[in-house]
Amino acid sequence: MTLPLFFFYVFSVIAVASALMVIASRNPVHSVLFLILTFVNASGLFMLAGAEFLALILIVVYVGAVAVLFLFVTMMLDVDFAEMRSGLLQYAPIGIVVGAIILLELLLVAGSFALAPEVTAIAMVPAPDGIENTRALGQLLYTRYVFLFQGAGAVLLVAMIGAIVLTLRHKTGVKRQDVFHQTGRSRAEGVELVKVKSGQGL
Amino acid sequence: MLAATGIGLGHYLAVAAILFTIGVFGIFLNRKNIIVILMSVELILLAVNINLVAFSAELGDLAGQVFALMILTVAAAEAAIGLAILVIFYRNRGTIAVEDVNSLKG
Amino acid sequence: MQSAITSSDITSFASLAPAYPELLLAVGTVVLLLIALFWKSHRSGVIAGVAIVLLIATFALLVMQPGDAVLFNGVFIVDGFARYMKALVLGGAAFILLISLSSAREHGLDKFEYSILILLATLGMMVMVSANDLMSLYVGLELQSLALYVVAAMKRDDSKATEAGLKYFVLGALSSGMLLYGASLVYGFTGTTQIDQIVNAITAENRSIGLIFGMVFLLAGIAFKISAVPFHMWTPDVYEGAPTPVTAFFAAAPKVAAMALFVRVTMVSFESVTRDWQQIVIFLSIASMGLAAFAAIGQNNLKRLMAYSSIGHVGFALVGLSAGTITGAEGVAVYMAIYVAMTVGVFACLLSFKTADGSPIETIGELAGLSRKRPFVAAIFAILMFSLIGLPPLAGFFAKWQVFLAAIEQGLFVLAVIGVLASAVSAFYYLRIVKVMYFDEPTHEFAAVPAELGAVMAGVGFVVVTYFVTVGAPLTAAAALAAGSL
Amino acid sequence: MIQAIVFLPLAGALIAGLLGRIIGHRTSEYITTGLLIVSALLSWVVFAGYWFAPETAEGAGHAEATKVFVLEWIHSGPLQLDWVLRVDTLTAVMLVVVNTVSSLVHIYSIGYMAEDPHRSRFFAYLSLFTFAMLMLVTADNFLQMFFGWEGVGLASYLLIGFWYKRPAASAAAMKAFIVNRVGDFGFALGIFAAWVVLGHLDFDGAFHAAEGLKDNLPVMNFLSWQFDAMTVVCLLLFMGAMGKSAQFLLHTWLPDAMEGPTPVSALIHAATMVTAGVFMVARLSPLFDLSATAMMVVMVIGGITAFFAATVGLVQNDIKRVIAYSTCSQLGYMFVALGAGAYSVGVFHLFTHAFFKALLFLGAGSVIHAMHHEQDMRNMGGLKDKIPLTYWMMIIGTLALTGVGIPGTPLGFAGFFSKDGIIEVAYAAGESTGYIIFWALVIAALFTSFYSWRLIHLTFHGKPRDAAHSHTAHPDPAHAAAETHHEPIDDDNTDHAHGHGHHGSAYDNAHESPPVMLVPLFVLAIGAVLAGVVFNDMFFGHTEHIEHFFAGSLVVPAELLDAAHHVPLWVKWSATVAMLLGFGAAWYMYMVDTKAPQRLAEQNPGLYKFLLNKWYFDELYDRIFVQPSLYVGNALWKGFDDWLVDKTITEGLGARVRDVTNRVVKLQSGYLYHYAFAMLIGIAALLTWAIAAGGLL
Amino acid sequence: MLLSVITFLPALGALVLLFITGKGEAVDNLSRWIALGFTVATAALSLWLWYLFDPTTTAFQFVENIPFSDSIGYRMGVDGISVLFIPLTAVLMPAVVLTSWGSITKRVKEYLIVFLILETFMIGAFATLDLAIFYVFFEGTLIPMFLIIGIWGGARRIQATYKFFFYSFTGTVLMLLAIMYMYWQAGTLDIRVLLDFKFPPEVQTWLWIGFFASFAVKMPMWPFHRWLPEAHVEAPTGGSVILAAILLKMGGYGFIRFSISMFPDASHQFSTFVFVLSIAAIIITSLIALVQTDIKKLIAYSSVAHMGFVTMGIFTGNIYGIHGAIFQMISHGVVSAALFLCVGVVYDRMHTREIDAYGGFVERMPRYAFAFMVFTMANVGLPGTSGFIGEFLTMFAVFQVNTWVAFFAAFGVILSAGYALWLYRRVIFGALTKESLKGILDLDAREAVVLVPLVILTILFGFYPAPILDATAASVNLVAQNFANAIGAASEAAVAAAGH
Repeated sequence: MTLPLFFFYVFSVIAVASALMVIASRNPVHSVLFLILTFVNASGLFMLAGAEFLALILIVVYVGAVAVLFLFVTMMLDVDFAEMRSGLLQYAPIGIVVGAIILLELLLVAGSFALAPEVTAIAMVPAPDGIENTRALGQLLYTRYVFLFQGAGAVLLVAMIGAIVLTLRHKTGVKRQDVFHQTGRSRAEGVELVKVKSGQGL
Repeated sequence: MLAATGIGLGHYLAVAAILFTIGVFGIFLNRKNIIVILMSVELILLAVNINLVAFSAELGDLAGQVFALMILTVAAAEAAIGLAILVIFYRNRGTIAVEDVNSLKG
Repeated sequence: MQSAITSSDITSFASLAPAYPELLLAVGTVVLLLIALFWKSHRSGVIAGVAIVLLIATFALLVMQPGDAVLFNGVFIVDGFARYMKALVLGGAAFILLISLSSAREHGLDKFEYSILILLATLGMMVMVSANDLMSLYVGLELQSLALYVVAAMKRDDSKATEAGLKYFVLGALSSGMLLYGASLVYGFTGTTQIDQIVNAITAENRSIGLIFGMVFLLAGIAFKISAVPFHMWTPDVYEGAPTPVTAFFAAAPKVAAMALFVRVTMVSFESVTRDWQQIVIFLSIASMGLAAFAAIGQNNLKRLMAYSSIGHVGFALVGLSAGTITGAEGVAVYMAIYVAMTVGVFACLLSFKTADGSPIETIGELAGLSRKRPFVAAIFAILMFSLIGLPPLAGFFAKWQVFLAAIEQGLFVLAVIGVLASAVSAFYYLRIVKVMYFDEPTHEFAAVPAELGAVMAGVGFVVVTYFVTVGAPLTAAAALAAGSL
Repeated sequence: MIQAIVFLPLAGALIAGLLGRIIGHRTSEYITTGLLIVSALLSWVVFAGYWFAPETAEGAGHAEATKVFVLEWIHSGPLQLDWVLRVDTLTAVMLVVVNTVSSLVHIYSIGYMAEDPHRSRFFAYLSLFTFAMLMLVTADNFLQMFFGWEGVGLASYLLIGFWYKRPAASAAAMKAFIVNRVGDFGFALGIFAAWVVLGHLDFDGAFHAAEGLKDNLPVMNFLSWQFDAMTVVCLLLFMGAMGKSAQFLLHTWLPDAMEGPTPVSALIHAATMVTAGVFMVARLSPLFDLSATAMMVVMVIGGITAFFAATVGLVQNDIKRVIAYSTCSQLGYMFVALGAGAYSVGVFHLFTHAFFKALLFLGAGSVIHAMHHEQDMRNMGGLKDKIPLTYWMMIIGTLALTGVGIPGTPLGFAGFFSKDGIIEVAYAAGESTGYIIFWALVIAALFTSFYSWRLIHLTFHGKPRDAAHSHTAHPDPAHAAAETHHEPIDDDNTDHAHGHGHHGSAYDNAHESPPVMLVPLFVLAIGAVLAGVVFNDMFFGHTEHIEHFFAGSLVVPAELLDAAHHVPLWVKWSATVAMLLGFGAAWYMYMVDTKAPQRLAEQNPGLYKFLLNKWYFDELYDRIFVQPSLYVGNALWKGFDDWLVDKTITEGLGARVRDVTNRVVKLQSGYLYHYAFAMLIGIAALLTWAIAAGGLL
Repeated sequence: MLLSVITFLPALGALVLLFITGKGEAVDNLSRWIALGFTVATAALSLWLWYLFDPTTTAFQFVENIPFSDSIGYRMGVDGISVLFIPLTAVLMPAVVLTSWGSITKRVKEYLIVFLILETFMIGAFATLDLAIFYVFFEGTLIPMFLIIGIWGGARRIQATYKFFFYSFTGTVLMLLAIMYMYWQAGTLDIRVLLDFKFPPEVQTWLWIGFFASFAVKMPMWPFHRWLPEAHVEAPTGGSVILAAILLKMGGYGFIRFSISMFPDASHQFSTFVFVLSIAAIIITSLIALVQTDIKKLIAYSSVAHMGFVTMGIFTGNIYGIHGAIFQMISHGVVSAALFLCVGVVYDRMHTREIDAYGGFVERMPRYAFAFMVFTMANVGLPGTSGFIGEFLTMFAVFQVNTWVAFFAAFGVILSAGYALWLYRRVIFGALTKESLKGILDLDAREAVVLVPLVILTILFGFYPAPILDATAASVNLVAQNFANAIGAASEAAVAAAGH
């Protein structure tokens, strides 16, 4: 067994195990933490395959941002987990059978995967020699795949608009400071002159 | 080429397949919390990424990695949207239990 | 260091010409967004109006576009098929925006973001339709989907709308996962993600389990978007829960885009394994037609009914695709065009259904006696129902004619018989609406119809009734041209 | 001329029917009657042409019949049928019979129906009937004959049901039509078969073709069996004749048809329509002649009818029914003659019978008229003095019917010649069948004589019984039914019946009919007396004379006629003896020992009831045909149509659809994990299917 | 152009009516007059068409041909088979419009619009020479008829109209598939081409079944007839008239035009099957008619029985049978329409269809009784009425093919006399005892205008059927000839095959 293979097994076993824990934990906070563990190990797998940039991005983006976002939301919603009913697995047998079939079939694919005979020779964008992975990806992304890059930007724009439009709320009744309004205030707005007739009161 | 490291393509594919299945299982076996479902989706996407990276390495082709990069980006956006929807749902219902998401049916 | 692979084929603005429509829409959307943000006293209706204009401008640009092209190093294609489908998408989106103007407020859509998101979703659909690469396919799909998740849940104080958004999102994410898994397997087998290159790597002999699995996952992912059974489960719930204008949008534009994708992937990428995907498409088709026909009978909610109706129509459209021929693709193209027109009309009617005090009508029973109180709307709606059944001489018949013609050519008799029987069963629920409107006595008063809805209804009604003599021949020719370009 | 004969009655019918209410009843009556008289005179002119036809060389051969093309009718491929009026001797004879009797009946009806508020309609029907009958007898092809055939059926239906307010009348009308339809069923099939066998539907073509088949009779497949083709054709056609001529098995409508006004009975149910069957067989004699089996059947049926109807006639109490059964019986005689092959003799009896039977019916009508629409003979009696003219006319009719005459001499009433001729022919036809039928006919003659005189005695002789019988219990089980036999005459017939509720007044008020009713009786009486003597030679004389007269319009079997002329003397006398016996029995039972009939009935209750109930044919048919049809109809309607097809299959399908719907809708549970699960199952199924169907496993 | 004008003139009328606004008696009457004008004009043109029609040729006449696409074209034309159905339809429509004065009080304008559209569809179906267009018109009739029964029908109208719709629709869609298959086989849907196109026998079988599914329901043949009694009973008078007189005939027309002309081998093969069903229709439905208590239902069942003669005649494949079938259809079109109009007359006065509620009409309504008598007799098939000739010819034809069938069919003739006269007796005869009937009025001028022409036609065609028979003769000859040739060729082929 080569060293890479050894690490492959280590990473993959931990990844799979922690993935299982993601869905099996009773506490969602634990699930998020296991998810982070899975990502970290997957990052290791990426590294083993030579995809350095992706591996690091996975850590930075996923662990650093997405997973933390999950954690944040989980905590924010502050659901009382003790009251959560435990799932009634009435369909579990069928579910397991179907899942097993899928898993078996996918493993069958994994075990017997064959590439089309001639494709290895004509890679679409062959990894260039002597250029580090990050640079190669960068060159691709801003030239050949600029369209996708722009598309991804649009997706992120949508995500931004979406998140704002859905969750941002202007609470009425909350006093806010409005500098322009305050400094532009005229006398007429601030003072009301009332003429009081003598002897009649207001 | 992956084979140089002694790790076969099949290894990666197998791991990805297992992760994918776990992700799928997570979606329909989970009755407690929608956030876990979202995490399961992340697992599925991770499985895809592993696949793509493995193929990319096997084929010596960077397109797979670009694809994976796209997926990472989009998945992040997706997570943001998903959590936003989840938040407003929670505001309306006061719960995020999967079993309570069933006012629409038939 | 510039190699061939890392260079772009975009050398000037002029070379972007085939992508001008998308460019216009994207830039226009961003500009509109900025305007809306900085124009303090904006009114959402004005923004929506501008958005409609933008869509129309894009449509015009699209129609005036020069010939076919593959752009952006092969990830983007413009051919007759793409133009045809994009035209449908744009038209559908514009009309839906138009008919949702009058009822935006009551559906919580009187925000400028609504129009922006619709524009972005439309942009995503255009990217989908023009996708020539699994990556652009995915990006376009997600651009569309994410925008739609948001608009579905946009009436954020409404628990049904948020539930609809949530369901759509979760299941959509799952389907994306499937699609991607399939895409990865296909990429692994063929070494390419470019749709028109994939076919070169596949021959009937070298197909393997991995490839077929990849294809099945890929198709399942797209099937979710066109809501074909068994990937349809989100549809009724989302259609019911989402605000009606959003439902209208769901029913019209995204289906076209996804169907275009479905056709392109099957007909182009997997041409050499037609036998394999034919089986799948036939299964999806039969399941969709059958399930929709039966399930819709039990519905009382109009939007839910339309959800099942749309599932059924996807099934019928897939009958054409299952032929696996150009004729079939032509059939699908015609079907989708007629479907979009009918959907726009149906939702224009649905949006106009209000009681005299302004509360929207959601169930079939509330339509009782509509023909007495609002004969025009009732007549249009009835015509549309008959058209959805597929009765001649209405447009719906010719849609079915095209797809079944293709299926019969390929000898898919069993499918065809099941299809026509399903359409007989489906007549049941369409007729129930006609029955309620025409045969039952009115129980309450109905609100007047806003002018723009009336105009849309009249237009759609006219087209549906006179389809054969007015748009029939040109549309069929266009569809033939589109299908031929695949 | 022939057009005038045929279409004048139609014109009358149309005028009276469509314009009756405008021009008034009286005018309608005169127009129709006038037109018919013209028509009758013209037909005598035509007849005279044949009567006094000069002896020519080809007198015995096939003389060309006169044909008049009227209108194109059904042209379909080789089938070319036109409206053509054909006149030959046989037709001329029928023209005379039909138009004479019809015009007399018209005249008579002016008096008889004087009080009826719908007279113009009645006359329209009468003329319409005459037209149809004329179309029948002038037919040049099978189908035109069928037209006339059904046309007279329609007219008969309308006339029987003329008093539409009486349920019995409309029921009888319906029955007449439907029973006739049963016959027409055979007729129609016969026409089809004739086309298949002969390839022609016009008579000349068919006869010509039949001649060609004479030596080599074809065989045809009918209802999966192989039959002699001509037998099939003839028997099917004869079935039509049986229906129209009220032969045994299809006779049940005729007695009921007496519900119609009496002139109708005289015209249709005695003189003309019922003889259409006889005419048809005579007309088609070249075809029947080719099938011995068919002839045998005709003869046997005729014999049975003659006998059967005579037995039933013995005990009937309704004056018109007695005559009706008599008619039935006499028609049987005619068919025996036809069946034996002596067509001319059958036609002869038809001819004479028309006169005396019409006379009897009109006489009976006169009696009924006198008795204020009382028809039950048991309530009559002693009318001789009240209505002497009618009485004498009835006597003449009876003498003619019973065949009074001296064998071997040209002395005798009309019926004597024709009826005795038939009996002789039957004997001459020989073989066992012929002898049996001969005896049946002789016995029938006896019965005929008995019931005819019984009628006379009960009606005209003795004491009036109407008052006496009105309150005593009656042995007759059909008494209740007999009570209904009042002919209503005007709108408020119920009141009218009540007015006559006390029968005591009927006899006292009896009065002789007006001249307009009596004149036709006189004319017919002349016919009843003379028709036999004058025409005997042409119908039943020397073979050459017959052949000359008929000039090929029917087949004249020389040997048979020769044999009939040379039967033993006892045979010639047998009928006369039977007649005398019958007369004697009637005299004894109804004039001498008036208790005898009742006694006899009580001694043989079974037989009496059997006869009185007409051999229970009505009940039998009701059980066999009517009730089962209704039952089956109901069962098919409620059981098959409503329950099976509608409730079970159609609506059941709907229910199944709803079941499926409910299940499908349940699938849509609203739970996310179910949805995801469905997608998962879907993808698993698709994957498995794809690799299994794709042969990749 | 003439055919197109006749076809679309009613639709134009409907369009005109669409632009009439307002409510009230005046508007209703205006609509009625407009509709009457259009239908009468159409009728006049259709009679002119009949007059111009050249009966000596078998070619299609008044042909119009505008190809739309490679699969569908606007092709119109008539030959002897189809020409008569157009005047039949057009002539009955004014009668339907006239009934709207008495029997339709709500939504009059809509009623007329729907009927005018229906007329266009019906005429179009008979006049078109393109199979796809035929289908369009043929199935298009479902929509207006669904509305007619559903909106203006009786108490159980909804079930009735649903049944009508689903029976027809299910049958028809199967025909659609057959049509499509024919397109791929022959490369066109031009009926003229298809008539000469010889489909292989095994293909014919399936195509035949497809067409049969549609026409058998439309005719309707037993046991697919169950929708008919209900639809007839519940439909308003005009609906019943059109249903019985025209819509049923589309089935018969289809059988002649398509089934036996295009699929002779299959037709021959299935002829015994059709005969059995026809006989079942004749006998069984006649028996059922005998026991009906609802006047319209009785007539409806009798229609089924009469259509049995039509199918029987058609599938003999010989001249007489087809000729007789066409004649029977025209005649039944007139007679059944008239019978339903007669029922409508008393229904408008009494508002019941129970036979027991009637009786003794002859007393107060002699003109009505006369008309009813004529139609009853025609229904019975009395010689001298138009009803006879069709029955005669079809039985005549079938006798040459199969004597058993003729035997049973002739049996049906007896039964038809039974139920028709039984009905007449109960409705028209008898004493007028019921209080409610005492004040009933005879036909008024409008009703007389409707019924008198039908009386005249019924009798005229009975005595002088030449206008119908001559017009159709040449085409019928051709159909029968082709049928015989095809059967001959098939049996020769079979003999040859056996020889090897």
